[in-house]
Parts: sequence; structure tokens; C-alpha cells
Amino acid sequence: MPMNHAIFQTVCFLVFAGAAALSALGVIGFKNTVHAVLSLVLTFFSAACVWLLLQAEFLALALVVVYVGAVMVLFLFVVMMLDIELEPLREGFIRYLPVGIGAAVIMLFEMLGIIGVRAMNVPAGPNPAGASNIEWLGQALFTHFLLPFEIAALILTVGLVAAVVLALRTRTFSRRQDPARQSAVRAATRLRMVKMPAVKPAPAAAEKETAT
Amino acid sequence: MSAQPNVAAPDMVEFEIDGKPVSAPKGSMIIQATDAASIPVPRFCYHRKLPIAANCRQCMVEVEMGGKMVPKPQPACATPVAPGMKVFTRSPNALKWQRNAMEFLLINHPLDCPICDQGGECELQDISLGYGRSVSRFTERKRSVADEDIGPLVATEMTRCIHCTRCVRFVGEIAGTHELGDFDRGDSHVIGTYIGRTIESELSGNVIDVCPVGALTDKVFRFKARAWELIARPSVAYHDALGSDQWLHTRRGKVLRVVPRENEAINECWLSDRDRYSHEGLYADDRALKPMIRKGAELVEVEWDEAIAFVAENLRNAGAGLGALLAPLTSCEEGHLLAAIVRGLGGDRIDHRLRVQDFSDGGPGGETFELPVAQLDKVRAALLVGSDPRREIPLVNHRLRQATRRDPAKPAAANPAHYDISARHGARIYAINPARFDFNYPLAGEVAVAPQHLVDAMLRMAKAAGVSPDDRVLAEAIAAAPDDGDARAWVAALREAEPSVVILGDAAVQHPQASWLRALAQGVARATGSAYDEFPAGANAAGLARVGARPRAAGHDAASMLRNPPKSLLVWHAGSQDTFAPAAFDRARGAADFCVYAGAYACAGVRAKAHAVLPIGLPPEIDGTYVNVDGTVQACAAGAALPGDARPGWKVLRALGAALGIAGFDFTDIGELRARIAGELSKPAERIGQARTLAPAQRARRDAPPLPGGEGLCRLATVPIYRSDAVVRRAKALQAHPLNRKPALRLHENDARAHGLLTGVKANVDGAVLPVVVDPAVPEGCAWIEAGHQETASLPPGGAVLTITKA
Amino acid sequence: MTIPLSWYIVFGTVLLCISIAGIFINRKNVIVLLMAIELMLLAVDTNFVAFSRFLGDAAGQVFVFFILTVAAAESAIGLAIVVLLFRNRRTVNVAELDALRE
Amino acid sequence: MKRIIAYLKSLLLLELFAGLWLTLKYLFRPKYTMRYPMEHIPQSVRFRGLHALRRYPNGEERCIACKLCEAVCPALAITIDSAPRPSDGQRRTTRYDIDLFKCIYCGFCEESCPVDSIVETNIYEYHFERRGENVVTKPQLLAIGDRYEKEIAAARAQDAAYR
Amino acid sequence: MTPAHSDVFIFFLTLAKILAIAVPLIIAVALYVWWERKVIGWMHVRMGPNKIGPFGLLQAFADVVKLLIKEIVTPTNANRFLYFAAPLLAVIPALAVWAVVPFDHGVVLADINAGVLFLLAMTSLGVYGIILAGWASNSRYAMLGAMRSAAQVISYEIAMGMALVCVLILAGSLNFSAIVAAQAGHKGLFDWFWLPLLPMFFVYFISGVAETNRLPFDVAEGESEIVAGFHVEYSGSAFALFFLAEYANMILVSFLAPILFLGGWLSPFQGWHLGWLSQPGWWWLAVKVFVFATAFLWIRATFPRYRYDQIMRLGWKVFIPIAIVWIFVAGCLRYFGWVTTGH
Repeated sequence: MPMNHAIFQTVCFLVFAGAAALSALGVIGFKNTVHAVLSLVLTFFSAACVWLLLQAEFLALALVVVYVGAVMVLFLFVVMMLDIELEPLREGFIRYLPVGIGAAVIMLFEMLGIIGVRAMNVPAGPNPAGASNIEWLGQALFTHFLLPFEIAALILTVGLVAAVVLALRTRTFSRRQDPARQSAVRAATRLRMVKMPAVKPAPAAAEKETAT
Repeated sequence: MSAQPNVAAPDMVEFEIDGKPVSAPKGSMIIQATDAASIPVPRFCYHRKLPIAANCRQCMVEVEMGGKMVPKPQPACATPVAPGMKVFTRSPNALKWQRNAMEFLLINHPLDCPICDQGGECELQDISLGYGRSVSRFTERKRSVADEDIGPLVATEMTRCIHCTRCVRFVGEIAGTHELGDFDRGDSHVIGTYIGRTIESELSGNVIDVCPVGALTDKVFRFKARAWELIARPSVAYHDALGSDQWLHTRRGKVLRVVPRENEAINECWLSDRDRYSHEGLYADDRALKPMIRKGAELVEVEWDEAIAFVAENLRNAGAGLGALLAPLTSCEEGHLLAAIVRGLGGDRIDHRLRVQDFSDGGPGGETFELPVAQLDKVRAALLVGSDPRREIPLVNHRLRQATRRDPAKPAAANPAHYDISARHGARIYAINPARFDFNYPLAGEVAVAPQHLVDAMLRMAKAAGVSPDDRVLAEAIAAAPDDGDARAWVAALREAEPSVVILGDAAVQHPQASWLRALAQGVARATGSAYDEFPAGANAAGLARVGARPRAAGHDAASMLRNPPKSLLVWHAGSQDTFAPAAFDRARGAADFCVYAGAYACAGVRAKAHAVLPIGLPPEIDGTYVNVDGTVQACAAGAALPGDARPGWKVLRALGAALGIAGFDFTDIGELRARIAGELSKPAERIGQARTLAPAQRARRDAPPLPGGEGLCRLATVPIYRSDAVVRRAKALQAHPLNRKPALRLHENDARAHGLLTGVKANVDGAVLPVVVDPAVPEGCAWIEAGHQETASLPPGGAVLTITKA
Repeated sequence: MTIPLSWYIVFGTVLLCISIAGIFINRKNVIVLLMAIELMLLAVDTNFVAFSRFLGDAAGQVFVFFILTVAAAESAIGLAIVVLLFRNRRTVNVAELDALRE
Repeated sequence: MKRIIAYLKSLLLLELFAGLWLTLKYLFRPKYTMRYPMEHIPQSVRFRGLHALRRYPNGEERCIACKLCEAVCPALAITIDSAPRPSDGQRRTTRYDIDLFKCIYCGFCEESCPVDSIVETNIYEYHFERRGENVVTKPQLLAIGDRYEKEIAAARAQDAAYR
Repeated sequence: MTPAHSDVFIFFLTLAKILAIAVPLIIAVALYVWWERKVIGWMHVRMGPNKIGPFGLLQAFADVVKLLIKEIVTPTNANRFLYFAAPLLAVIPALAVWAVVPFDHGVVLADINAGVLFLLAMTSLGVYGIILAGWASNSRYAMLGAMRSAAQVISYEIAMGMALVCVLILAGSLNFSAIVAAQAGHKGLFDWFWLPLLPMFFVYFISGVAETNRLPFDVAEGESEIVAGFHVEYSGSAFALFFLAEYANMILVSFLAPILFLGGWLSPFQGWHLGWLSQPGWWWLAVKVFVFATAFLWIRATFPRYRYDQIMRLGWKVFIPIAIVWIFVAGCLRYFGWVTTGH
């Protein structure tokens, strides 16, 4: 492996990781929620690129498909559709800023301390299971992890149903039209032909009643 | 001969029209009954204000009398109703007859509706739509009739005439000038003037209204617009104190013509030419369009804000020294606000009676007629004092003329054809005038004396009537007057007649001894049991007096303002010609430290003297309230668009008042303002002044002009009919009218001879060079020089002694 | 692999700390809170992937797979709840969501 | 049974394919397109295009300012001012404006004209380059009439029998 | 990779390859626009563009020039950064996808294993261009159009992805070349996946039409409803980018349909020993792509626009159930070996 290849990888890592970190800062820092969502999209995308450097192709693309392509669109939809007043939500931003930064920095140093210098020189493991990351993952998924996989599928389904149930509402007060019903209407639904005798029989019973 | 049904409680006749039982006064015509019952009967020649002629034959109806059909068609306008009569207006026969009459009428009527000004409002068009045939059977040549030029007001297209003779009857019976007639027979039958004269009646415009076709149309309006384009807005005429109701016909905000708005109590269905044609003056070239203020020597056009601020500052500086002169056409709202400003600044100098010279009894106080206009045509006797009603208030004169032609004794059902004209017993009208004015009815008696003798003539009347005033001077003067047989006869006639009226006209009101004349005329009226009608001092004088636009203290009136000019002058619509002394007015304007002109016309005099010019709207262009001679309050809305940057006067005054910080200018719309002055307007005016009602002007009496035979003649300065105010003076068609005479020195033959003058030569009158006319109407000792002309502006006012030399 | 494992772990740590800071300073906005949680999961995922790669064990990546699945479901439900909240309360302010406190 | 057949039909997208077949057939039809600047569609003599004011053969303008066109115009596109002509006092327009943006080319003006003065010509290829040019004035209308008098007269003559 | 091929060389080679794909693609878009107007014109019994260049061929280029020199109008209060980022976000994924699309055996920019996944990832990014265009325009029409477009695109992406899953199950690979290779055989066109996956073939193509917002699924820019959808506020070159993205996506779908279901560059007569006719080659792919691209236009000229609720109904209640069923069917086919794949 030529040296410049390594340099290229390093540069890529730094660029993508840096982009991810910066946009993550944007997520928590942007005033406008739409901008925050968009910078989260960038974070995910950059993280996916970092994962590609780790040769985790499947997960990287899955991250893009699932998160960037679906979940974040959902976020965007929600943010754009809800008429959110931003100002009250920003209250306390400045107040909590030092606390947040302090806690985060302390945690960072603690964790870096735990990771320590030891992790710095862990050698790369063997490139497992031949060339394809996907095959490798698939093998694992459908053998050892088949049951969790099925459970995950179930969770997803439940999540889907739950989301629909939560967000769905039948608007009883709305008088909106139903175009399908309108165009499906037939003469019979509007007009009913009734047969009536031309001459009514004499209301004998009624007469009797009034008489008594 | 009037077609009006009798006023006396009539016997009603019961009969049937189209199967519907109706009742009508005995002697009335079928068409009057159908009109009352709203049954349409086509007609052309019938007009409810005109005598019946029955010559169009359009109103044919079928009549059944006594169970038998009358075999011939009966003209509804000339068939009196009878009990048990059955009239069929829509029976097959009636319709046939109406159609046939229509076809005859259309034989010679040209098919020029597209170029006819009557198109769209033409009675012939309307009725032919219902009764006419779509195709004419008449294949011969149509006749054509040469037009005559009958003056600058009425356009003729005599080919269109259907010979209904409404115009002939109007000119003869209403206008009283008999200037139109119908000549020849058959195919040659034409309506025309005698030997091509113009129509000189002051009511000539009404022939346009009565003409059912396009033969007589409005010359000023000629070809300007079609009937359907015009928007009619109700308005009130503002050139005389009658305040005739009128419709402004406007297109795109511009008044194109004016037609009468019916009001039986005021103008019936007529309108004087002055009111009808004055709208041309709205669009004069010298109309002020932008506010201007004087910066240095120059008048500069500025925006309203700046102009208002400038005027407000200067008025504030002026304070109580401000004098305001209002033209009498000013609306009541403006008058009220002007008075509020003048009083708010601490002053009292505000007046609208610009032509009145004698204020020793407080001047005219905005009194209204004791006998309302609507009753004037029923008087049995009247005494005119110093009045030329035909020129002053034409439609009041029309009422008086109707009175002379009215004969209560005439049996209502008489056939007009059998009526003996010589047996007429109309009202007896007497006149004591400074000249032999031109009346269109016979006077029962007339005294024409030079202005300086007018009071003497009235004193004789007062003596004859036995007037005994409390005032000593007056009583002595009456006692000293000679006995006069004629006067006794007149007084007897006035006493005997019921109702009777004494009318004090403009010539008397503007007379230098007006207070004497007023006192004597009132005395005569009281002594003879007559009503006393005094012509107000201008169009809206009654209203302006009511809203307080006149001084409360002596010496603040218009005449004294002209004599002793105030430090600052606010001129509202008034021009020098609107005052009795144009020269004094000019001097006052020039003498003022600050002179603001608020009005419609930025003429040369205004541009030369005014320090600020505020362009404001004329009455047709603004919301305004006007009070007429009867005290009738008439509010009208703006009918025409304001030209340029001009604003309604009341809005300008509102801004001005607010800028000056005077209370009472916090209203936002005209409605609030009107509500504020409603109380004052409905309250009749009271004479304000230091003198008692009958206290004459002693000074005026002492200063009476010398008798003739001396070196000078006394000026009689009447206001000509078409020079009465700024708008009229700018109406081109009226200025071209023969009634608008050129300025001239009119003299009695003897006086002319004494001064070596003849008709046609020029005379030098106090510096003004005027042509001389020897006029039999002028009494000895009088020089009749009409006011209202630029050429006579430098002359001293009426009543002054003139130096006349041959030029 | 030229890039050492620690780099990835540091990267994950940084992301985690940022997300924690986000939770601290955006205490009012439910949506930002949800996003911070997503960010936290991403940091964890990065660690998993890195370890999996460096240890040559597929389990790490499988775990990430499951986390992705569950997190997607979680955020879908979370957003549904937010929508529901907003619809009923006209706000997504956490401070105002205190119905249970009373 | 019928419903089952209908269901199968819709399942097999038969109607959709029928539609596709139809458009495919039209793909090969001869085309109707006119090559416009070179070719023109034949016009009726009653075509209502740009307006014109006509004159009598002696050069006198026909319009007598009767304003019937103005009154009948449903789009209020016509504005007319009139006055007596200074030279002979005849009734003439001093202004005859047609706002071609407002005009809906209904031809009512032409029909209402008692002297066949205002007409709508066959001209439809005209354009405006500046604001305000949409208002054609009396001189312009008269000029159009003068220029196309032959065509206008021919079209009127051809249509005369049906009026 | 020989040492002679330095990384720099590879970098420039890749760049050249990218240009070799992108430039023809953009020209193809222009020609496609011309062809669209021509075909639809013919179906309307008109001539279509015929003035600029021979047969009006340069019409599309003239339009491009016109769009590029037009003024770009930015709405008041628009979010300027996002407003201009949106068209880029639309066009970049549309072009990036082409990295994994093979044109012939081995002729592909990046022959990655996860090609199909990459495709899905990139196409799912296209929705950001739509949403941001609508949001950043600060216009209600654009916002509504964006919401409708985005919802539609996401809905059909699911059906489309499931159709792809069917293909993947049969092919056993995420690599496009491998998918094509899996359709090789001796039974000519009957070896291709369209036969066992016939419903998926329709689902895929119709989803492709819907996902590109083309007629009859173009309610997002329905002229009579919300004027022009999410890009109503865009003009000039910014609009041209949206236009480019849309047509590039249409061509992409026209490429993928043959690759996934109709054997890509394989001959329909493979294995029948008809000489060159049985040989695979890029021309087969070209012919197939042309047919599909034209089918897009044909459909546009034929069908009236769907109502929005019907579009969503079709996506969620028809296509997704069918796809789920067919995934099971495909699994069975694969599990029981009813379909043979590859040689």
C-alpha cells in the first residue's frame, strides 16, 4: 500500500470527522430548528463517510438510506409543518450554555482518560470474511443473529403501527369532501323512486278518533 | 287659461278608466285623471304646466258616454271628464288610433337619432318604440326645415320638430316673451321666431326641457355626451336666493349640463338660464388649481400643507385684526367655520353682504319671505319696491307673472278657446323703481324715479297708507311727504287684495338709503295687511346670516371694512365685482398686510394682490347647505369632481382651524359639522344692529344726492343678470346672450341733452369712458350704469353723484 | 488500516459529548432533544463499527444494524408524539409539558 | 361475475394499454400543423380582428359620434369624446380610443354602428412595443381604415347578404 | 493496480470518467427534452419543435441558453442560502447515482458491491432538494408543492425499494453487473427477471414514473392546482438545475429498468445462436433505454393526471402490498430453485 494512499485516507478521515463534529455542534447551536435538522443530516452523512473508511459499506449506506433518506425527512416534515414559536424555546440557552459545555468537556476528558493512550496503538484486526462487507454482515445476521433480526423487524413494525396510530386522527368536526365518494355517486343514491297511490284511502280511522 | 285644475275645493267626478273606477275634479281632462292613476297615455303636446293645445293627437282614447261609444277618437288631453264616462286607453281602437298618430308624426321626422342630442332621452323615441312601425310606409321625400339661430343657449334642429307647440306655449305663457310662434300650414308648418330674432327670455332654457324631440337642445351641451353616459346628481342652484333644485348631469366628474329638479315649492319644474348655463364657468381658464403662497414678490405653487401652515401663521399674527369677506354663494358650513375662525382669533369683522351699502339698521338680516315663494303666484296685489325681479330672481318673477295671469273667477271647466282674455282679472302689481325696468307682465301702476327720490316716493306711499312709526325722524319725514292720489289708490288695492305682498328688491336693498326703504316698505306692508318679502342680499345670504357669518357689532360690516380696510383680509370666493364698490375692494386688498384669497378663480386681481391663494371648490363640487328665500334648508352633496388640487372649502377651513388651534374643528366629516349647525340653520335670523327696526339712517338721509339740475347725475348701479357672480361672469354662453348688455351710460333724454350727449357717443364718467344710450326707461336725474363690468369697476357705487362729460 | 482505532473512538467521544451538551443547553425544545439523542446513538454506533472492524467481529456491526432499526422506530414514534403534543398543546416546549405534575 | 371480469380487466391494465395504443396510432397520423408565418389559415369575412374607422368615398369620416359602440361595448374598451366640429359644426368625435387590452373582439361595436364606421378587420398580427400602445386612437384607427379600405369593403360586400 | 498507476493518475482518470459520463448525460437530457416535445407533438398530431436546427434539434439547447441568461428572481424573505442550495441538492444526487450505473460489462465508474444500496441512498437524498426548495422559497404554494412531492417521492421509494429487494433475492447480489450477469442464460429474454418478477417490473417502472414526479403523477406541479409545485419561485439557471435533475432521474430510471429486469446489455436472443444478434453488447442496453425513455413520454401523452389521494392510495395500498407478497414469492422462487440464475 503506497504511502500517499494512507495520507489520502487520513485526510478523508479528518475532513469527514471534522465535518461531522462541526455540524453536530450546529445541531445543538442553530437557532432555527430547520437549520439544526439540516446540519444533523450533514452529521449523519459525514459519519457515514467515516464508516466507509472503516469499510463498513453496508452500514454506511444503510445509515444514509434510513437516517438521511427517511428519518431526517420525517424530522424536516415535522419541523416545517408545526408552526413552532422559536423564541420561548431558546430561553435559557445562554444560561445553560456554560453548564452544558462544562459537563461535556469534563466527560470528554474523563472518557479520553479511560481510553487512554493504550488504545492508540491497537493493531487493525484481520480483514474478515473475504472482500464483501455485506456478505460478512449477512452471514452473521442470518445465522447467529436471526432471532434478534426477527425481533428487530417486529419492533419496526410495531413502531410503524404505533406512529400511525399516534399521528392519525379522524377529524369529526371537519366537513371536508370525499372526492372518491362524490365521483362514485350514482343516481340511485340521490334519488329514490317511490310508488304512491294517486288517491289516498279515506282516513276512516282518523275520523273516528276525532269523533270520539 | 292655465291647465291647472282649480284650487278651490273641486267637485269630484266619478267615472271609469279601463274598467277601473276613478274620480277626478270636475273640469279636469282625462289625461290628468290617467296621470293621477298612473295609467300611461302617450302624449307629446300635453304638459301639465302648459295650456292645452291638443295638436299632437297622440293621446287618443276611446270614450263611452251614456252607454254609447263615442264614434270618434277623443284626445285625452282635451276631453273633460264627465260623470259615468268610460275611458279605454288600451282598447284595440285606442291603440290603433295611437299607432296611426304615431305614424303621421314620424312621416317627416328624420332618422338621425344617432346624432341627435335628445337620443336616449327622447319622448318620441320612447313612444315610437311602443307604438311605431318598424318600417315606414312613407316613401316620399321627407321635408326639411331651415334652422334659425335663436341665441347662444338653445340649439335648433327644426327638421325634427313635430309641432307640439310646447315651446311656443312656454315662451308665450310662462316666459311671457312670445318670441316663438308657428307659421304656415300643412307641409310648410314651421315653428320659428319672428324674423329671426334670438330668444331673450331669462327662462329660455326650459324650452329644451319641454321639447319632446330633439328640435330644441342645449347648445352648450351640444354633442358633448349622450344621455346614457350622464350621471345625474341632485344639487341646488347658487346664483340667486331662490336656490332652485337642479340635477347636475355629469360625466367623468365634469358637469356637462344642468336640468331642473322638480320642486313645486321652489322652482316647480323650471330653471332659469343663469342656473342652467352657469356650469361653463366651473371650467374657466383662470380656475385656481394649486395652492399658492407669496414668497418674496412671486406667487409660488406649493403643497396644501405648506399653504395651510403659511396662512395659519399669518392669520395668527393678524389675530383680531382679521377681516373676512364672503361671497354670498358660500355654503352655510363654510360660513360657520369662517365665523368660528374670525371669532376664534378674537375678531368680529366678517360679512357676506358685499353689495349692501347701508348698514345703519344693521343691514339685511337674512330675513326670509313672509309670504313664501309658492304662494306668490296666488297674490292678488303686490308692491315692488326697488326691484327688477326678472333679473334678480327670475323664477320669483315667474310666480308674480303667474299671479297676474291667474283669474280665480274663471270657471274651471271653461273651454280655453272661449275664454275672453280682456276679461282677465289677474293680480295688480305696482312698482316703485329707480328705473322703468322691463316687466313681462303689465303693471297696474309704476313709479320710476331717480334713486335719490326713491325714498320720497316711498314716503308718499307710507303717508297714503297711514304709517305711523315710533321713530320720530321717520314719522316727521312721513308727515312732511306730499299727499299723492295714486299712492292712495295703490294702498287701497293692497288693502283690499288678499293675499297681498310688499316686495323689497335688490335695487332697494343695495340702495344707499336701504334702511329708509326697508322701514317704509315694512310700514306699508303692516299698514295694508300685506306680507313683507325682502330679497336676501345674495344667493345664500339667509343661510350665512343664520350661521353667524356677519358682524355682531356695528362698524364691522362689509361696507365699513371696504371703507376702513382691516389689517389682514380673508377673501372667500369674493371678487371685486361682487361688491358694491370694486375700487374700494381693490384698495382694501392692496392695503392689507396679509390678504388670503380662498376661491375658485386665480384671476389677475387675485394674483396681483393676494399673499396666498387657496383653491377651493364651488358649490356644485362640494358638500354644502344652502338656505333659500323661504328659509328652506337644502343640503346637497358634491356633484362634480374638484379640478386640480382644489379642496372643498370646509376641509380647508378644518385644516386651518386645527392649525390655528381654535376649538370646534375636531369634526371628521360633513355630517358632524351639519349636525352642529343644524340648530342655527333652522332658527330664523334676527336683525342684529344698534338701530330699531324702523330707525332710518339719518346720515344716509342727510347725505342724499342732490337733485337733478345740479352739475351731477345720481348713479343707478343694478347688477346685470349675467354678471351677478364670478361663476356666471365666466360662463361663455351666458356672456354671449343678448340679456348681457355691454356696459353703457343710460340716460334720460333730457339729461342727455343737458350734457350734450346722444346715443352712440362716448361719455367720460369719472374717468371711465362709456358709450351713451338714451334710454326711455331711465328717469330724469339718474345715470344708469350697470355694475359687474370691468369697465365700470372704477366708478363710485350706486347712489353716488357722477361727473359726466362728453368724451 | 492506516488510521488507528483511537481516532475513531475519539471521534465517537466528541460526538457523544456534543450531544450531551446539546441536551443540557436545549432543554426546552423536544425536537432538538430528540436529535441530540440520535446524535448520541450515532456516536455509539461509530464506536461499535470501529471496534467491530478492528476486532474483526461481525457482532459489532450487527448491533449497529439493530440500533439503527430501533432508533428509526424510536424517532418515528417520538416525532409522532411531538406532533400529537403540538396538536393538543400548541407547543413543543418541554417546560410547558407539565400535565402530570399537577 | 361481471365484477370479477371488471376486476381482472383492471388488474391487467387493459384500459391503460388501450389508451397507449390510441396515442401510438396518433403518433403516425399526418400532422395538421400550419407553418404559420408562411402559411395562413383561411379567414372568414366575419373575422373580428383589429379595429378600424372607415371613411366615405369622398374622404369624409363616417363616424358621427353617436356613441352607440361605446354604450354597447361589454368590456368598456371604447372611450369617445365628441363635440361640434369647428369647421362646420357637425357632430364628430374629438377622441376615439379603443383599449385593445380590454377589447374582447365581440364585434358588438361593429354591429351597433349605424354608419358602418367602426369595423373589425381581418388583421390579427399586431403587437405593442411600449406601454400605452394598447390604446389605439382615432388617427390610428382612421389610418388603419384608410390603408385596408379595399379589403374591408370587399369583406362587407361579401357578407352583406347575410346581415 | 500496478505501481505505474499512481494515485494521482487514478484521480485524473476517475475525473475523466466522471466527465465522460456527466457531459453526455447532460447532452442526453437536452436531446431527451427535444424528443419529448417531438413525440408528444406527434401524438397530438402536431409537429413539435421544428424551427431551430435540423428537425428542431437545437431547440432544447436554445432553451438551455435562454434559461441560463434569464434573471434569477429571489423571493423576498427567502432563506437565500438554502434557496440556492436546494437546486444543487437536487442535481448532485441525480448525477452521483451514475457512478454505479454500468453501461456494458465492466464499463462502470465504480463497480462497488453495494451498488443498489448506493442507488437507494442517493435517490433518497434527492428529496432534500424538493423540501428545501419549497421551504426556502418562503411561499405557500412552493411549500405545499414540496410537501406533496416529498411525500409522494418517499412513498414510492418504499415500493421501489421492495421491487429492488425482489431483484436482489433472485440475483443474490447488490452489484449491478452481477445482477445483469445473473440474468444471462440460454433461453433468450425468458432468462431475464421480468418474467418471474412481472408485477415487480410494473411496480418498479410505475414507481419510477411517480418518483420523478412525471405525468400522470405530477400533481406536485399541477398547473391547475398549485402552479408549479416546489420550484414555483425558481427561475433561470436555478430552475434549469431542477429541470436537469428531473430528466437525469428519468434517464436513470430508464437505465435501471432494463438492467434490473430486462437483462441490461444482454441480447434478448442470448443462447439462441443467432450470430451477433445473440451477442451481448452496449447497443442492446441503448435500445432498451430508448424504449423506456420513450415510454415515459408515451405515458405522459396518454394518461390524465392522477388525483393526489389516489396517488398515495396506489403507492401505499396497492404497490407496497403487492411488493411484500412478491418478496415472499421471490424468496420461494429462490429457495426452491425454481429460477436459475447465471450461467
